[in-house]
Amino acid sequence: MSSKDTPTTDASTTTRDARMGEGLDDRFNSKLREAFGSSPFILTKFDKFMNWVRGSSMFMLQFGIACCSIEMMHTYAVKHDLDRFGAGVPRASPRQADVIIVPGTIVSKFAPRMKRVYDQMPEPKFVIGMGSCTISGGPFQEGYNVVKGAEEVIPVDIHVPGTGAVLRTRPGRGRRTARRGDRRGDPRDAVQLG
Amino acid sequence: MSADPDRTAGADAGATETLPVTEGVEADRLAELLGDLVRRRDEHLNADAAFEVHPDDVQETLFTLRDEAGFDHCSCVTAQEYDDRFESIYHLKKYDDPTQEVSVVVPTDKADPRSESAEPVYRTADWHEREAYDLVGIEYDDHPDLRRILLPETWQGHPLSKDYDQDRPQVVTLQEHANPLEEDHKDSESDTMFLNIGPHHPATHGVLHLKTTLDGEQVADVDPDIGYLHRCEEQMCQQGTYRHQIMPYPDRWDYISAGLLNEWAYARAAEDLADIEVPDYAQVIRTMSAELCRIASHMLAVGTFALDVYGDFTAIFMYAIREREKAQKVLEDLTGQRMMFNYFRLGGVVWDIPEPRDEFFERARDFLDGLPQATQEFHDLLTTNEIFQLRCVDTGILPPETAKSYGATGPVARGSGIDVDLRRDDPYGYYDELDWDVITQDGCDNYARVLVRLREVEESAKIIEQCLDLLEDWPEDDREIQANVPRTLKPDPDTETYRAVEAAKGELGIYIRSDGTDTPARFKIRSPCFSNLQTLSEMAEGEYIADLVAALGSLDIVLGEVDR
Amino acid sequence: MSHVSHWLAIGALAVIAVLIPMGMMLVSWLLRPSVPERDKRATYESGEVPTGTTRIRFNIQYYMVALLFVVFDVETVLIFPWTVIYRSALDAGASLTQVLAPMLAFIGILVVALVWAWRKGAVEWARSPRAEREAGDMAGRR
Amino acid sequence: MAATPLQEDVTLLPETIARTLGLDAYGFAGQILAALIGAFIVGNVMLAMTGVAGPWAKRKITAAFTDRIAVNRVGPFGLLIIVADAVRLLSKELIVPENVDRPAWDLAPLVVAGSALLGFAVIPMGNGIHLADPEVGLAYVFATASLASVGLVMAGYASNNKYSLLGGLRAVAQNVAYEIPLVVTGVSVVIFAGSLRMGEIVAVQRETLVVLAGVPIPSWFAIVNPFAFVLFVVANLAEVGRNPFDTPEAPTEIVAGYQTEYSSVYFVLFYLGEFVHIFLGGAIIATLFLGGPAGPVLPGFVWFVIKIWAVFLFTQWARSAMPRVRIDQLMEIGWKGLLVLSFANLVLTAIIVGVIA
Repeated sequence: MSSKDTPTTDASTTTRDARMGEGLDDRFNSKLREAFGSSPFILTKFDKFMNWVRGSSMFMLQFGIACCSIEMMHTYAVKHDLDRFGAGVPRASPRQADVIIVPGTIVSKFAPRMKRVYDQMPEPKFVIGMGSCTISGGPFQEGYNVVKGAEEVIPVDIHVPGTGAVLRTRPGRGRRTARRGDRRGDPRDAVQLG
Repeated sequence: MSADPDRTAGADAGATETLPVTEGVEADRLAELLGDLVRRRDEHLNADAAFEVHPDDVQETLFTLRDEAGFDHCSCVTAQEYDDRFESIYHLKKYDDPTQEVSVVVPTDKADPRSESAEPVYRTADWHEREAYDLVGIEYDDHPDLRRILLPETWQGHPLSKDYDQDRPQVVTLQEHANPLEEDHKDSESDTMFLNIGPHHPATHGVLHLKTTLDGEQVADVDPDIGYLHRCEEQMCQQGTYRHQIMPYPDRWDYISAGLLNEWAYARAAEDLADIEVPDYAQVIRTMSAELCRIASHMLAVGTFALDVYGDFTAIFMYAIREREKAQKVLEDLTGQRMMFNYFRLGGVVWDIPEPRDEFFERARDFLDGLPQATQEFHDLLTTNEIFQLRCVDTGILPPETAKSYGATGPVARGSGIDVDLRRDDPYGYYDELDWDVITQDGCDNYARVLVRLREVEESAKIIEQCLDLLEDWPEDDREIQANVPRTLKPDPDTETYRAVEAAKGELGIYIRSDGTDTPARFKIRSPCFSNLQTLSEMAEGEYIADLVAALGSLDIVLGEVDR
Repeated sequence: MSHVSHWLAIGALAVIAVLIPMGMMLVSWLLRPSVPERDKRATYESGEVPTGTTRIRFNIQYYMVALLFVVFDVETVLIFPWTVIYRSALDAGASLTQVLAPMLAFIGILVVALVWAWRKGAVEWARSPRAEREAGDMAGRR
Repeated sequence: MAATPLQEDVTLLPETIARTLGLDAYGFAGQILAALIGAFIVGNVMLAMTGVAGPWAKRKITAAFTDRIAVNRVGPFGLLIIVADAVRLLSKELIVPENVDRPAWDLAPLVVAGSALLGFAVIPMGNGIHLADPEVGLAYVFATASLASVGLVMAGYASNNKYSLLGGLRAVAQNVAYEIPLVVTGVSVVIFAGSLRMGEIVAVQRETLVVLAGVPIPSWFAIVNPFAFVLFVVANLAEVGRNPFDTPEAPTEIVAGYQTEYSSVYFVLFYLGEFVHIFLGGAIIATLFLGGPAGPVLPGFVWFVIKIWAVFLFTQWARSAMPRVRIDQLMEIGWKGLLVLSFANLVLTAIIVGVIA
């Protein structure tokens, strides 16, 4: 749905604005949705259904950067078993992925590559920034080579704080990202709610 | 690739005749051997000798030391800038006896920092010198390929040099990142195809970039491109105080749960520098927890190697993660953290084994009791699997001489039959009091390396078992976990030390130079993965693409440590 | 049921086999968003910009396999009719050598061909001379 | 055992439909309609099966082998994940990358998904679910099953992606190498059955081989010629590209192989085609070696489904337990191992049948 009537949040950054632009958000739009546009009741139900779909099933991008990727692997594996939430199929190709988890410090050399991979994902796509390095550069923030947060490069929907972030809470949160994120058609809200 | 013996034969194969070693006299003998090459002798902590040589005599000196004195292991090259000069230090060791160290110090002119490359002597110097060029700005004559290694090609300045302005924006546009190989005619009019494997690729274990030239299915040329995770660890450590602020960083070098092993590397170097004696009780705890980390790390290595060879998140990967979880659980009990432990302190550990102690011991023993069955399971599923053997035996050959020339250590060296393990050869902690063995395999192939890791897990279990016995019986009033360390450590100006421990991946060394303040003037990390990764092109060129992936997996690199 | 109706049914399935994917494409066309961005269409190569095209002269090994396949596949097709009538010919009183020998000879020729290809190394994945050379160079540098 | 035609008493699905709906009256048009309805039923049965297998059963099976639970939060036993996965994948944006070879790029998923479905036309699934039974049934099945490799190489070449190119070429090299052993082993069954007609091959297997302790053992060709059965199962694994022969997709080497650049519905079609292909392989194995829909107590169709799911289970088992072979090893196993063995099997079968008969 359009984000016009949503109160703008202070979590927005220039990156996101540049990407999202003003007005109707195309990322969750479709021909069918436009056709329902004249009948709000069906539209709401349809949006609700699509939110459920996007929240219940996700393909993660196989995307390991640093320390947090080890914990990410643990989240996929036996103990936490991310697949319980329908998100346990890591895809190696961005063309088939919905969610990109950014699990580590972004440095100057990697940032453009990450942007490229993110760009190549099909809409609707979501970004989970995992750990403080992706939020702000974390303990390496003062480094000459470190990008101060993934948000400088790509729009992040959810931030999971901590270093070597413990991800026990993440599966559920990730699931909520998609739901909350697109309920209003605006992932900005996800940052606050999630 | 066939294990052609001719391939391994080389000049340095004959470097076996060593001078007779006698403590203390050794340095003098070396000085005698080098004769006029030595401009000045220096006393470095731990190194038997430090010789200052002229920038143009580097190769001659190193050749002499390698061929006539048997220093066949160039473990590290440290570059640093003083107020009046640049300096490269070559830390040489012997594979036979790592306690024998010699440093070759090469001071160069401030205005035109230029010295001779050591690459013809030690292949490993290739990358080390590139790093020195990249971060400090020393140029090496004769170097085959002197370009930036960790930072992007477009980077302005050398960040670890004194006049570097960190606040100057580094504008690296996407355009400038356009493929530098565009003009290269690697693919026109030939049968080869230039393929980027990584930085985002499932097989690269992080953000490694392999510039590969393929001829059909075979790898004609592979050039690892690193630096996608260069987090300025050395700068971070140079900004931190010895006592507290540095310790959290080692956890993030080798982040595959080998945190305590890394912390120990820093602890060992700093304790050496500041002359701190660690109480025995703390040493036992350190030994035990470090070995737990080693198990966790090797489990992941085996799991991800299986992932590379199997191609999917298969049973073996999941079982390996399961064992890791158990080890992590014990470590979490002990340190309060799953990954970034920050448990060691200079002079000991931060706290004692958690109360109730019995519960901790029980948990640890439970883990150890289950381990033989788990390793058996790995052997059943992995090492005795015929397809697995088909894939791994005689692929990714790394002959011992090549491994030595590249400064390979750890399981990679031991898989090539090099009997080296700092825990035994240069004892620290409580290792020399315990009963365990160094595992070596003569296979030199991917299979041997996996086998070494699996066997090392069993040895680690033995060590932990003994440590647990010791800890349980330790008299209650003698449980001293930390030595008395001054609140602010300020080592004497210009003391230098290079100290290494056996981390999960091999020799993890720290070079620290103090300038009399409470932060190090130069903090250099010798990462085992950095050296090990260099061997990849030796192992993979001429092999199939699948073997390239397997060889990379068997090296068990972790990019946090390669790039630092 | 006549011959025609067999193929009619198969043809019907062929129609369905096209219609089902088409239907899915239609549903997808209705459901999917479209956010055209320039970089989205870039060819994926591990986050790098690809060097060179894929339309290159490629290693011959794949074609060798294909050639070999054509030879053997045509031969296997010729085995089909023989297997079908084999038992009925035996039942009809033909002697074992009469029905078996020709096919044994035929398969024998095939096997000889296979052995020849084997000896020639055609069924092995050829090692590329260039890659070998590079490996040799690396070894030589030692 | 005599090779008498047992075929005549079986009515095919279009005929049944025509009779029940009274379409016979409309002549040829009625026939066409009946065939379409029959085809629609068969197509959707297969689609439903892959729908269950792809998003759900595959995960559950793999999870069972790897000590996990897998989907359990969406609906009972996580079954609603099927809906969620399907709708979500279809509602993804379709990206057409730069420089793709357009007609081939669009056609490839269609070919892959369609060709696999086509094979089911001649498979007798029991309870009268059998679309057509032409004289050349077996040859037809092999033909359609190998059509997919055309799709794969199209996808690989048209994507203008190096991983795809490698994947496509690998796929075709592999399919081609294992096609011959597969066919040669398949025809060794024909020596017993004396017909390429699928209905007849199934009918022949209905006879009792021996009676063991009062239990009649049917003359399934898996029991009569276990050697051929093993050969066929292995060659089939390679045909459907599952471990240890999954080199065309090998994620750790070439990302996702030929489907690297495909997103949205095209990816779904590949995914679907792959699973239909596994089921088609299972159906061929069931028909040739496991007596088709034959089995005690339960209806034939249920037995048929059980058998093809058993084959599916086997492929998933292999996937979670076996390493992948290298491309050159794959070729060697195919050309030097399976091909030779399959010829030996054919000759031996012929001799044994000749001597016994």
